[in-house]
Amino acid sequence: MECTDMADVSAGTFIPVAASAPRIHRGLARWAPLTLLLPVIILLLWWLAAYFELGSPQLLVSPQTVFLAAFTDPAGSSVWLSAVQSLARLASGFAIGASAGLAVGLLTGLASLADRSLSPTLAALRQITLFAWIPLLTGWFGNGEVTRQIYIALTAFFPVALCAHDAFRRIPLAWLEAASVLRLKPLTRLRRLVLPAALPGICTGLQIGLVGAWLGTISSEYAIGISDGLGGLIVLGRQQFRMDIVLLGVTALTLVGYGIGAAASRTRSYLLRHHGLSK
Amino acid sequence: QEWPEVIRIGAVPSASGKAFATGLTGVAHVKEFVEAEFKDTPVKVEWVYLTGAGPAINEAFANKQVEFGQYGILPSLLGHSRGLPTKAVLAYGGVSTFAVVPKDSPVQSLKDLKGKRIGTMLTTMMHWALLEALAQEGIAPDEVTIVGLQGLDLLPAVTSGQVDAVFSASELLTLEEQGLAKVVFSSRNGNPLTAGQGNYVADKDFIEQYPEATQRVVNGLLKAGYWLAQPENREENFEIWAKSGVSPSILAAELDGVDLKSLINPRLDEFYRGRVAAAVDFAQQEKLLRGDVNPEDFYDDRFYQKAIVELGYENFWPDRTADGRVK
Amino acid sequence: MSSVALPTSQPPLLSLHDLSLSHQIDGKPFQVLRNIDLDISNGTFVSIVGPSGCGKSSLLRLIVGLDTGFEGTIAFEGAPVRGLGSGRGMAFQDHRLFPWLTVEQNIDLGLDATNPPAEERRKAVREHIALVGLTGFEKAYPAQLSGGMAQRAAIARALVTRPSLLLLDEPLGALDSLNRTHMQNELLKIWRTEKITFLMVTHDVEEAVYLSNEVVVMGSRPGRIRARVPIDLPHLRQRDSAAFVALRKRIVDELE
Amino acid sequence: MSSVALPTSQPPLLSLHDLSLSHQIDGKPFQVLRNIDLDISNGTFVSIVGPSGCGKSSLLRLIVGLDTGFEGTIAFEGAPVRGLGSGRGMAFQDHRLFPWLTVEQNIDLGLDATNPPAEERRKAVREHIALVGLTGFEKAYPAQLSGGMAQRAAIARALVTRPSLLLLDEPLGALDSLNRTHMQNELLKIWRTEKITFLMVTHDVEEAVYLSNEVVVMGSRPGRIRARVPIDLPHLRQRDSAAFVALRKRIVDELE
Amino acid sequence: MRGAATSLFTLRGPFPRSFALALPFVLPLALLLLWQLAVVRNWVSPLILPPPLRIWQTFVELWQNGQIAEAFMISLFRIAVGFAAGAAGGLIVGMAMGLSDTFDRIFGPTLRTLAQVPTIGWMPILILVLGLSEAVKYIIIAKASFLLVLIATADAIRNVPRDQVDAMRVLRLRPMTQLTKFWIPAVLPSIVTGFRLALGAAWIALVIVEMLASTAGIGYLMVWGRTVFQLDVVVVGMIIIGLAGLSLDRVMALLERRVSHGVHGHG
Ligand SMILES: Nc1ncnc2c1ncn2[C@@H]1O[C@H](COP(=O)(O)OP(=O)(O)OP(=O)(O)O)[C@@H](O)[C@H]1O
Ligand SMILES: Nc1ncnc2c1ncn2[C@@H]1O[C@H](COP(=O)(O)OP(=O)(O)OP(=O)(O)O)[C@@H](O)[C@H]1O
Ligand SMILES: [Mg+2]
Ligand SMILES: [Mg+2]
Ligand SMILES: O=S(=O)([O-])[O-]
Repeated sequence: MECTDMADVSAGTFIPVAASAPRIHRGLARWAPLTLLLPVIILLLWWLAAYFELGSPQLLVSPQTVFLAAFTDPAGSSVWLSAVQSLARLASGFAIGASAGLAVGLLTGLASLADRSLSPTLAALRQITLFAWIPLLTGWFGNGEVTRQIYIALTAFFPVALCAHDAFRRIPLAWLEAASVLRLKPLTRLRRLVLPAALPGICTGLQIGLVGAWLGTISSEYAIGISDGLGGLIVLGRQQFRMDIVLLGVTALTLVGYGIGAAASRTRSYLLRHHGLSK
Repeated sequence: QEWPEVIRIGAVPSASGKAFATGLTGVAHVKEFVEAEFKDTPVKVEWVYLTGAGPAINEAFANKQVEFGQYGILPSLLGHSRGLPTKAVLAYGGVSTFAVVPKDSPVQSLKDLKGKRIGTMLTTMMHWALLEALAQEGIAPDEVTIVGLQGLDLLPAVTSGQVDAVFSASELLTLEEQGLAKVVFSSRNGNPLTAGQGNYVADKDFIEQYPEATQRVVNGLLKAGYWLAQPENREENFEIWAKSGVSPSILAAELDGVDLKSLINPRLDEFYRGRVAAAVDFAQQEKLLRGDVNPEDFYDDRFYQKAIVELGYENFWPDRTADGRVK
Repeated sequence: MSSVALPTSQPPLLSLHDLSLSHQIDGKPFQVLRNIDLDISNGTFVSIVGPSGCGKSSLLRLIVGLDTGFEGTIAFEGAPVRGLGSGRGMAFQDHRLFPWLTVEQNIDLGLDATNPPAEERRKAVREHIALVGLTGFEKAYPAQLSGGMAQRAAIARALVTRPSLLLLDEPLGALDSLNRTHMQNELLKIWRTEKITFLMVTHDVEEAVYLSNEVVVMGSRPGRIRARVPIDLPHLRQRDSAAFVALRKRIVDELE
Repeated sequence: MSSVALPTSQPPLLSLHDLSLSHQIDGKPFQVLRNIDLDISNGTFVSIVGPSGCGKSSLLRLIVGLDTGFEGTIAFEGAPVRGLGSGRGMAFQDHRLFPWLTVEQNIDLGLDATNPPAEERRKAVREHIALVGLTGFEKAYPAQLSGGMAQRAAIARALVTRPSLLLLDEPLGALDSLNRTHMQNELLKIWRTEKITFLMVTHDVEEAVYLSNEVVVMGSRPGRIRARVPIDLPHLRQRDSAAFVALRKRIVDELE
Repeated sequence: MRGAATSLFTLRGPFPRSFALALPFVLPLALLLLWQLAVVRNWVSPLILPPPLRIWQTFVELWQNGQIAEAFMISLFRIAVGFAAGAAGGLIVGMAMGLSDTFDRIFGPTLRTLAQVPTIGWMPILILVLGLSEAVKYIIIAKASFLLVLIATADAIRNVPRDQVDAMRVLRLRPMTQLTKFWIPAVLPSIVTGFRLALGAAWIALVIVEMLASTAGIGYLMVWGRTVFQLDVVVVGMIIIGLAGLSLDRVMALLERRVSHGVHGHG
């Protein structure tokens, strides 16, 4: 089991922000507006296609319709509330899943009895696409909020548990030896070596878990019962055949997800910097 | 007299995804007919809307999360056949079905669909109703191509021209409202066999432990049915149903000329029994059942019989034959 | 400055007798050390030189008690060594400071086992930081230090435990020649002020001659002691003096 | 053996004139090299010593043509250097063999630019493997070699291109003292048999004195040439001879 | 023998060998037992937690009547087409992005942002626009794999150590040699790792798309099981999904190890 395996945790994909490695070929690259070129072109083409009604207007809604729906349309303007509802759901589901993940990761990382007995089963269960659990989960826990919370918690649980486990297991022997030679007392060893050394790995797990849990939140709203939140909004848009609502919902979930990812990686670097773990 | 603490009634929410229902359940819920029956008791009544329709309500019964459930005959029979301790205590009436085609399609009626591709949700009440509707027009199942689609995919499938028509419940009306499609068939003004038929199902253990409570629930539901069938309540009905997301004017237009009393008929009569028997046939044909089911074992009409007499409704709703004609 | 006389009257601080060690490599036993006999007296500075892979680090690990499972005996202060214990400190070639702790906090870890009163503890840390010349860098993280400074902090962390025997595994290996010369003098100063017995592994013969009372030359396959060369020169030694160059040549010859 | 006379009559093989180099660090320009003037004659062995960070590697990168963007002129065989080109080879401090290729394949890459006939090619590879003493390890991957062997393979890869000027960036830095002495003699042998001009960066003054015709001493901040010390001793040099020790001391003094 | 230092804590004691070998099976067996017990003791209705034996019977039944094979072949075909298309596209665009900064600046940020749109977001849009064809499934699977391969490829090229690139440049290799002897072997291991992640993501996307918008394949088999209230079919579907996901991952891991072994020649 590797923590990096968990990059694919849920309905979507967690993609770490690319490292800025040295570039080999430089060209126009320094020209800043270049990055905006493609989005602008896409937006323009979309707008033109909608303007000249190249598709059915119900399907090919114009970008400004989608944008305005967030402010003027009664169904569309619920996107703000929906986002808040989804975030609240994310917060509680993630809190549950991440705590459980940390506990299990700590246990399997530190105690080999737990490791040997728990880890293989967890590794096997992880192979079942979480989405496939939904029919069974709804069967067990009903079609409502409980199941959604459990689903979100599961999406957070696996990456957090696996990364924490790995983080503990991969503490370099060199440091463990140094601690032994210094004959640190168990508590000092835990506080001064084990936890700080595992911190980056645990942070990675929390980061992947958070992004995964966001996608899990949307999936749960989409596929479990009638729900509010952005997932519910998209379902509503589909049911009412309102492409603008669907697009608005998808845009909102992408932007919020992006924000969550960025906030998580900022928090991580802040945390690690504060522990002298990066320069 | 012993009372349960709470009575939970599971129901299928409206197609628009709001936690409200149309039909009898919508009226009973909003006007609190069932609650009224328990005024003098500590019993609480809860309405539980479960998306995922039939399957979800079956799961809720298995989990002891509901005491009553309102859903299609077909899914409730499937649950019963698998060993759920459920009994049908009251019919629910018809769930209207529709067939829609793209706006510019030459198709005018079901007849024109011979040899065409029709999308519907396989192995559900809708699939079953479609076969009935086609049979009415003398079209055999192998004279059309039935394309399996999941609920939310019906709308885009027909607008993108992937199928020539789709067959399902009132959620299809959205398309007509948006001017993307036209309705070429509606069970509302046709044969009740082509409508989806539903029923209220109760947990057997509950019935046995609380017969009096069960009776009161059935009474409440019947009173709701009685209320909604009164012509003077027609407008208010539409307003109640509109809570589920469709505008009252559209409902009025859709149901123009439709007699609500015969559309929503809760009797456990011959017609109902016939529908149950037909559902068993359909399920066996589609290999949805494991082993045999005895339809007689599925319903328990004691409460209905008692209520209809007590409340003096014996002759209120028409009594129907197995093929849907009024006796 | 006068040469430090090798004290011979008292029993040796560390005494290895007939020490052998085997590792498993690819499932087959592989002899790393064979029949090592070595006595080290209190207060001396002993260096070990030898070709790469001859078992120098393995030997230090046995002495400090990180590895067990050897044959023969290791006696420290008269008692057999069975594992980690007080009195023996070690600084590794790579400094192994914990990157999330400041210099101060890292050095403070050395006091965890004995856990002296807070005031005394702060004082000890401060003094050892001064001893290795890192005053002003108390709050710095290892990443903010140069290689040589980190190495000195690691030595301070080992020293603060007040070991009677300090094991140093190529402590200056990472430094360039200028810094290296400087640190050699620092080590010498610490050794003389602290009266601690030093056992240092190095691959630089000149360094060994410059610092030690005795140089142990090891050979490889299997690791064994080839020669023990006493260095009877007064400190500070002149690297270009004839006696120095001769001793150096003698050790290099022993190595080949 | 007689000292190699410095040839002075012919024009220098490499000639640096008023060479300066700046890098951007944190957006600010940082001068790495200032006003370097250096001529290197054909067939000589020149070493560069200097403190860490004084720009030795940067200088070699400029000469081989990896980096451009300097001020001043670099002339090689009379023509200005504008980028990579034939005639100049380089071996890096870390061997930089490609881990997915065997020793043989790695060395063979050196012949890719000139692409000689297959037979000749195989012969050249075989000979160069023998030259650096790696016969028997043709099919080994870099990971299966010791540090010193990999270093030698890297030197062979640079040599096989038959450069007239071979730049060596601390080629022996990774080796322990025994292997190092051995490789110094190997380098000397190659230099003498192959008649190639060597420009070697090292941080070991003794090594520089042992090998070179001339030692260039650099200073730092910014990197500049502090002194050029001709070494007029016959090969093989005695490291403990008075002349050797004196030259060594002089260079170390220049460094401090 | 390595001593005390190798373990994090004394908690990690050594066990007798047989005990250690048996440990991994303790939890699954306990779960199975608990499961059976829950059914026998009627803690949960066997209808929503079918007993293990029932699952096995259903599996055999579905196997014998060919439903598993049929559903599995459909799923496999979908993933083969979708993954092949996505991986090929990702490889080509990723190479362009890795080699050219300009290309990266134009396409990189937009593609990376689009990568954040989850499958569940793409699906309604694609279905609304394209209808419910097989193409939608291929596109969704391809999209799930495309971006991971792309990013792995671009990063692999960009992360080739500068030092090695310098060494390559000093040797002045001819372009073809550069490609075959340097770039390909240098980036292959990371790209294969990217393929492995991408295949995992593609499998997840497949299951989702089949469960939400399909009437065939393993995902739909589960949906069907739920519709007809046979949760044993659902569990069989889950087990097949798990096993297939595991096998795909193991195969890719094997390839990954092979590539890095063959390439780097350790051992
Ligand atoms: N854990 C181990 N398992 C197997 N063999 C080992 C282990 N540790 C060391 N060895 C072997 O023991 C021998 C001695 O290693 P050691 O690290 O003690 O050498 P050294 O003299 O310190 O070398 P260097 O100067 O390169 O540090 C080597 O051949 C090495 O391969
Ligand atoms: N690409 C670069 N960008 C910015 N600064 C650089 C770059 N390369 C080198 N430098 C700076 O140039 C100076 C000289 O570096 P260089 O590597 O040439 O030193 P050196 O003499 O080889 O040192 P050492 O002996 O440690 O190898 C250093 O201060 C370094 O920080
Ligand atoms: Mg060592
Ligand atoms: Mg350098
Ligand atoms: O699932 S139904 O109740 O709609 O048949």
